[in-house]
Amino acid sequence: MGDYAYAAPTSLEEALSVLESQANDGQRTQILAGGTDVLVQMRSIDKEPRTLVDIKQIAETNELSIGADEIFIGAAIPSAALNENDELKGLLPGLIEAADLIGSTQIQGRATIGGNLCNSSPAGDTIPALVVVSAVCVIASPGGSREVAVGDFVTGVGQNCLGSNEFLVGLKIPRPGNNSADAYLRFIPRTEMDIAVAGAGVALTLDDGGTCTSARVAIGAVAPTVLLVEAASAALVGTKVDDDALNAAAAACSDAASPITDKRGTVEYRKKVVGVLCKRAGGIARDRASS
Amino acid sequence: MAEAHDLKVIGTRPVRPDGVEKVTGRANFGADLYLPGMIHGKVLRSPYAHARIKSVDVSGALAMEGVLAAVSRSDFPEETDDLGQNVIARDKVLYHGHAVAAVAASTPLLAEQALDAIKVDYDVLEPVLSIDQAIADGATLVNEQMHTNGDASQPASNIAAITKFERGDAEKGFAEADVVVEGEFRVPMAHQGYIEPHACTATINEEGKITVWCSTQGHFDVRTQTAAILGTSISKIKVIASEIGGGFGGKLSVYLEPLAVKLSELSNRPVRMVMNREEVFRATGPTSATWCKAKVGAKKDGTITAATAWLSYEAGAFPGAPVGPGCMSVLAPYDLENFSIEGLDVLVNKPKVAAYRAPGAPQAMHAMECVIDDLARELGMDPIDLRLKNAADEGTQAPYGPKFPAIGLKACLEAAKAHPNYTAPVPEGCGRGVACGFWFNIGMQSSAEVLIREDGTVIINEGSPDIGGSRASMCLMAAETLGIPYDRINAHVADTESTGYCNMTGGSRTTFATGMAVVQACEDIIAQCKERAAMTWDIDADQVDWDDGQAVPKPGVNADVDPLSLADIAKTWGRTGGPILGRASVNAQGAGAGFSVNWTDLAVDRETGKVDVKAYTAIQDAGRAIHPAYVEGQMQGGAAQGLGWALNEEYIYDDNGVMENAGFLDYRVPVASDLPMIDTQIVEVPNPTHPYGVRGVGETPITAPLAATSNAVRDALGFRVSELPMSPPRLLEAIDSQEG
Amino acid sequence: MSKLHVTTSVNGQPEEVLCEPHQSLLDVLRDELGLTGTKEGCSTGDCGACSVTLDGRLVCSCLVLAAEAEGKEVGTIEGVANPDGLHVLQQKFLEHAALQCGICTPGFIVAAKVLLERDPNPDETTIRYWLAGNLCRCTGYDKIIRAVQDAATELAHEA
Amino acid sequence: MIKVVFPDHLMPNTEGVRETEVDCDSYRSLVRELEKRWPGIEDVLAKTAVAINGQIYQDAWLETIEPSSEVFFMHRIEGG
Repeated sequence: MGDYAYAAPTSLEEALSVLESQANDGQRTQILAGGTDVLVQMRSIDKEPRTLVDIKQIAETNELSIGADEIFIGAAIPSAALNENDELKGLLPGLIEAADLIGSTQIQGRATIGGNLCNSSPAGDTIPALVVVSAVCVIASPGGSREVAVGDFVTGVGQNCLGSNEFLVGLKIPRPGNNSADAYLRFIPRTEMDIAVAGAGVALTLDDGGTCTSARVAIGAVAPTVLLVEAASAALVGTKVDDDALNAAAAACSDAASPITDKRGTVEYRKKVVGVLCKRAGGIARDRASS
Repeated sequence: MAEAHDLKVIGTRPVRPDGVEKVTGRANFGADLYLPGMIHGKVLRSPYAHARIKSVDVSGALAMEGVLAAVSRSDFPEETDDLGQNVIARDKVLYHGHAVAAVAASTPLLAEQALDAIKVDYDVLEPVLSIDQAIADGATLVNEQMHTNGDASQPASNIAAITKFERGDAEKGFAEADVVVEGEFRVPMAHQGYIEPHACTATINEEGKITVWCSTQGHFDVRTQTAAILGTSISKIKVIASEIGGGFGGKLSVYLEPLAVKLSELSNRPVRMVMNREEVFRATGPTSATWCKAKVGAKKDGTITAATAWLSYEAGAFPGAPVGPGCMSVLAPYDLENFSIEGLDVLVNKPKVAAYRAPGAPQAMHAMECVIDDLARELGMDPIDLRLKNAADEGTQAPYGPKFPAIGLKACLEAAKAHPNYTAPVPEGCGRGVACGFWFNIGMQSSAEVLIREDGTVIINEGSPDIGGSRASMCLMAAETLGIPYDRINAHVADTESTGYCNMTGGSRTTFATGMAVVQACEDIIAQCKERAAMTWDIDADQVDWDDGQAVPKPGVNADVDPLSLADIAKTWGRTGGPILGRASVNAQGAGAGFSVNWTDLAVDRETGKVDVKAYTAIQDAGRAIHPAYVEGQMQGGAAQGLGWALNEEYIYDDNGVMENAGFLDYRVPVASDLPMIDTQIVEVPNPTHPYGVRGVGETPITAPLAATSNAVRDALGFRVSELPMSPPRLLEAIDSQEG
Repeated sequence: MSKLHVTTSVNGQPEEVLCEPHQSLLDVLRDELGLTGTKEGCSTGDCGACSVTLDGRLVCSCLVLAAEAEGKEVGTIEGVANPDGLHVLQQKFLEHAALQCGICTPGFIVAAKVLLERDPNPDETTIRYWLAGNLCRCTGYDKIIRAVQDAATELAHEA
Repeated sequence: MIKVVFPDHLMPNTEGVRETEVDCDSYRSLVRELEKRWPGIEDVLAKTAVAINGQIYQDAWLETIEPSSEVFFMHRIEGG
């Protein structure tokens, strides 16, 4: 059994070199951002000692920029800080709502979108929200950096495409236009403090007449990874996103879902509720895009 | 008994004496004691729900640097009772999480790592995980020596006991009924969910003198239990009750203390043991999962002619489910001639159940109050009117035997009928559900010493751990009795060597019984003060009155003297005989039964099955509220726990008997945003046996909410869901099957 | 295992501690600094009993490594009252009987204080959601919410 | 004579008798009389509660019993 160790590199290069040298020493590493998943898992599921590499001291992981074409959200920014940024909230209300759903006020003070993504849980709330806004992961690699679409980042339950010598620096998101909006809803048995039983994100663009010209619908907690539901998107495009269209999208989500029965919900429950969430989130996104 | 209008202090809402300590973080709870040289203990727990232990070898742990002691069953006396076998497994592990061994090491992490070095050889057995499994023919036996009601002439069984209560002729009563309704209900295993995990620190000195500091509802019981499990004398053990971070019945039994003492003995160090939340769920005592059947028959005018109940309760791994009180409470609110009740205490491979707030009553009353609600619907009667028609009152023979003295059920029902929250229409889209609650309340043994300082201020020493503001109640009753201001009195929960014997804080007995001891000890002080004044004034003690905190000559006594206050008497006590201290001890009898009426308005999202509780009102007879704010707090807290149990809380087990939701993330107690304000109304029908009319108030509040919530969901949906919790998946499935 | 030297500030006082890399801020506050007012209820961030502020932000100290407190300002329940007496929230918790057993109380007060600093006039729903990460099993929350509302009113009058 | 009622769980100790009448004037004399009828029952009764004319006692050792009294033995209530 090795030892626990802690490192807080202050640059991308230093962080990469810590990962590299630990790997060379045969030491296991673990990237630490908000720690709200990592520390819990380290104490219960996988207690094996490791070196914790805290990426919060790195400038790039703390960067938040809202450009004319692109938004960048550093991987170490806590959800609470994102929620306090009114401009960001106005541009990506669904994503920020999804981030805001992760745990309590206390958890919000630590948890990051990047961490939620890297934890790669099927139930991660921000993942469907990121997928629908076509977010791209910016990954620090020994060779420099590489980019991967969020939809391709998560490869399985708790698994993603990061190498042991890589880490997530942040997320790039195309800046939504005026007639575009997103929304995310999840279902939990309480009002707070739960893991999603099902989740649905919807991003829409409407033309001036209110007809949907493009749509992305993604669902979470109903399959090993988040699903982008093309059939649901297709059901919305070309419509006014009325009840019929939303019901069709909902049905497509329910059909696409392939959940499991566990302590948080049954297969039948999740399939039905993910449709309900799609319908409700779609309505919210429509109202936002048309206002 | 003092009349309400004569009371000066009782019924006011002062700040509790221990308040500042608790809002500033100064108060010391179970895990807050640090002793020089202290090391840390951890428990190895069974990975199986049912297995025979072939061997336990702790030598690997002991070989690790920094590990100072390790214990297993061989370190404890072989002859032990169920509690001892629960603290450390003997021949078999009986539930997942059952303690098998423990170690103490220099750091908590090292202790945890050392657990991996303990070798246990198990012979895994099939677990028994439900009442249905346990009572089926040919069921695996949790305890091969267990015979129902101890009748060894019958084959061994998982049914530890069958209890029956009956009166009149239920069959005849049903035959006379115009309407008969019945139902079958299931309530899941639930945990008290106190926020402070079990924690203790134990130390033993060179002459074998043991000191235990722990979070407990009864430190005298910790002394008794620890001595028994260790096979030592109680005279060797001193127990200091820390502040306690919630208990609700779950901190009446020891889990860690005997292990910590043994580890301290072997390591010659103070040993601290603190459970983590997962251990609290897996290995302390939750309350029983139940399967209950209830049936009532009534005339068209609402007169109930008969009722029956069949109540089966999971006991966990050892006998002792609270099915007896379940049987005794199930029909307590009603005046009935014909009924029969049968209760089963059933062993399963789950943790040994512990008391949980009105133990046994919520599950049984849920079944019966749901059926009563259905009866009201069948009869087209208001549910409160139906209950009023049949309500028990003073002189009614309770189903469990005796006749009720003065009780407040009718007063609560009438208060409910007149309450603006009840007369207001049910909000659009909501359902409303009503239920009655009941708990016996108990007395038992308490002691109190009242010490006077030389400035006339007062210290109360008593032995009831203060779990919810009882120090304030003691000071209020003492202030009222002595006639001095509340802020001149402080109350102190003394350790087992600093006050007289005291039973636990539980059974809603503290304000009643310990309060009675405090009042009597104050009366002892008054008697002594009258004597001292008489000495000072050269008159007889029986010529002195105690009036408004001062000794005064009785009316008509010819003495030209100034009144003497407690402070005056204290100032000169050296010349009248020395310091003044009062004491009293009681085995208090006649705790008054507590009744309540609750209702809630809630909405159900028919697309997701989620319940939104919009309003909740609790009315309860407190006898007399000593500190009304803490009485209301009990009513509100019990309502919240009941709502949680009704809607989301449950132990979820896999097929191997492993709890899948052993944490606050998935064992879903209500959070602040789940609840509305909880309106309360205290009814006061004084209990004649207490000097100030107190009944217990702590437990009754959880007995009505399960049924009130079920009945509201029934009202909202138009059909009944008879299994708790009414979690979203369960409700949606029920909605879909009704609509489908 | 090599210990880490952490320099931090707790309730405005500079502190230096040696800690293990895996140790939480909660462990270090309680075990190394003797600040046991911060309570441990779950160690998984689900109960809020260990709430503290880290550079002014509300966090669960069980989910912060002690090492992460390097150079930061930590605020605990012990720093809420000032030499003049109790904070208004503490006073209101007492007046409203907003505690029964008291184990969750430090966490609630730390959390509510941050809320009122950010939003001096929160409505009931805002208070309930802000405090949803603080479990209380005794009170049913009613009196806690009322205490926070009353504290907000009083602070508004003082301001 | 006073009426004494036993709960079902005590009936194995009373040869199946649920109700009986006893001539006594105190709880102590009642228990002595019952012990004479059913040796060994005193130990069992020590673990039960009893209601005398509606008043529940966990421990009634010092109580007097009026001739018109009804006595019910019952489960001892503990509570949480």
